[in-house]
Amino acid sequence: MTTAADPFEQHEIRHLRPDQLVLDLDGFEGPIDLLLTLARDQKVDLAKISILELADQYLAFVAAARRIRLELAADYLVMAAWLAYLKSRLLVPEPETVAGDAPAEMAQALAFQLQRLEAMRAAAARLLARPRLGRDVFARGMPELPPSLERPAWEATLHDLLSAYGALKRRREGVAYAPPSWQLWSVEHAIARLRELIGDLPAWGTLASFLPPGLADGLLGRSIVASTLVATLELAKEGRLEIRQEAPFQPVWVRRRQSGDGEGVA
Amino acid sequence: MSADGPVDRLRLLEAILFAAPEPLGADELRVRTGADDVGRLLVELRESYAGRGVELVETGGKWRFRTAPDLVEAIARPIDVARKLSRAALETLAIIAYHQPVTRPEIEGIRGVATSRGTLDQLMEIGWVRTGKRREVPGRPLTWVTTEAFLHHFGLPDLRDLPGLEDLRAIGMLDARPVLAAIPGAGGEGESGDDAP
Amino acid sequence: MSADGPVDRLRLLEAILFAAPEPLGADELRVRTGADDVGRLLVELRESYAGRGVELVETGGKWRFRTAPDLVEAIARPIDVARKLSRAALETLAIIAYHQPVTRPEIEGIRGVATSRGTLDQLMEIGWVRTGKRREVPGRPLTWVTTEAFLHHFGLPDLRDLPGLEDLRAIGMLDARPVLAAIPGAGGEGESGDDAP
Repeated sequence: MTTAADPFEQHEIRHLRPDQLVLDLDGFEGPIDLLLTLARDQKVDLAKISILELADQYLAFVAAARRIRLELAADYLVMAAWLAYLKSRLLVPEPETVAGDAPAEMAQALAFQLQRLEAMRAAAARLLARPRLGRDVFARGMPELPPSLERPAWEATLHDLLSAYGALKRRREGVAYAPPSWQLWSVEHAIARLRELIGDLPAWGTLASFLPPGLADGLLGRSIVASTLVATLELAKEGRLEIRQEAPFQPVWVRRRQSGDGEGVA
Repeated sequence: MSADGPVDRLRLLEAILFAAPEPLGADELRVRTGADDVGRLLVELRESYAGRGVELVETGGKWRFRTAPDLVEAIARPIDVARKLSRAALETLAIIAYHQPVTRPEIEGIRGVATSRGTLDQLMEIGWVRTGKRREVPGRPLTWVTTEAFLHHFGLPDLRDLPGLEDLRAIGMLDARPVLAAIPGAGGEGESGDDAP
Repeated sequence: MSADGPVDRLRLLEAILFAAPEPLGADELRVRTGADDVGRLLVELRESYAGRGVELVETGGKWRFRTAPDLVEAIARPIDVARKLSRAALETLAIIAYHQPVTRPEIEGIRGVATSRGTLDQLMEIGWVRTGKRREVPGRPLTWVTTEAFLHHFGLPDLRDLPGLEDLRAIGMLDARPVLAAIPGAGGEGESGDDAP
């Protein structure tokens, strides 16, 4: 990682001599960067670069680096192996049967990679050479704020929007935890059940005896009691039942309404 | 360093005064331009701006550019005054963004509360939502959709770039509060079933 | 107010631009001056400042006054954004500028190294790059583009005015496709994976 004042400073060639004791690999951002610097050393148009010569330089460099300090990042070694392979293919043309890319194509691809990176570096340098605002050219130092006509600017960020939606979703999930209705004993259910039962029960019976066997505890149980009571009231209103209770909190008695009382039943 | 002739010193003086963050006195200007006759140059510069939209003025011995006083009212400009959107408006906007095209009853269904007419009016006035096609169902209710301005304001290249529910979950915006687990008999399926639209 | 004749509209335009803390687009200037021919007035105003210490320039489709570039040494103040930028950041900036919209894997393919997390963050924080549309390929990676602030800072009227753009295109240097996948560090995998900044 270079943090020099001029970021596009060329790497010093003296760092690159394999026989030089100072080998500053930290100055390079990976093997492509090193290759590009070596290629510049050939002092020819990158389009006419000799990939063979470049491979030799790179391999020599890596060999020297390994002699001096053994630690070398893996990608440098991968590149060395690849270049050694490319070199052997370039030197010894093999029959067509060999699988993989043709050596000339591989060399050309590498040359393009180097040219393209070089072009981008040159482009960056040309960008930096332009007159730049705040460094080379300056905007008005004392902008004047003209009298204003106030206009509301609604301040809402994407973050606000997403949190609002998130909160909404959370709220709805909360609502979903209310007891689902199928766990309650509905009045309709209780009426239907009572209609069936009262036919068999001419005498007075307690309300409790009309409750389903194995009455559940908790909310469901309480809802059964409540629904059944409401159902008796409903059937009494229809003229099918009579209800009696001796005193508050005493058992509720019900029986089928005795026939002969005239009133038709809807 | 260029700037030797009187014209160049005049240009330099002009540039320095333009870029200066505060009014400058003749002494400082003399130092920075290297012009001994800075007083004369200042007068010359002032004259070159006479009758233009900008003028060079001296106040309290210091020089600065300012807009011509007769134009001050004409250059008045709208200043954005930050206002916060209400939560109702944000939620409504979010629902329209995620569920569009969506009708008002659907919005209310999702929010669980009635949406005041003012909320949609406000969003429409800001320019973030507009009405879309009518839904081809009985009553043909209007649908609501978001606008280009909405995308622009929230920095979204496209509606598809609105973060999805998965993204929201990843950011932690869907973290559920502790659930009211104590309701007796309400166990079992954590079914929601109320996916309104 | 007043300001009816062409001279007055020119003065008004000058005053508005001179007073403005930021560059202004022709549309806004048309509204604020009430001049239908604001484009012609802008050109006229620019010409009237030619050769002075201050000039009118158009960058990123917006207009502003600024000091003339040849006076840089005389008024330079020691502020340098680039001093803090690493070579990696500058290279990345150039690649985004010339190849946009470009994905992070493509940037890495061109540079031959992985992009460290801070690089794009830094460029985004300065305000020179932002995310663009997602690329419609498997994985839908985010793309990166430059901002208007980038154009303002480097004094570019338009992206087409990037130095050497046409030449680079002509010789095929703006092809962001990965080269041979086999070249180590050439980013041939085309994998996006973690494009999120």
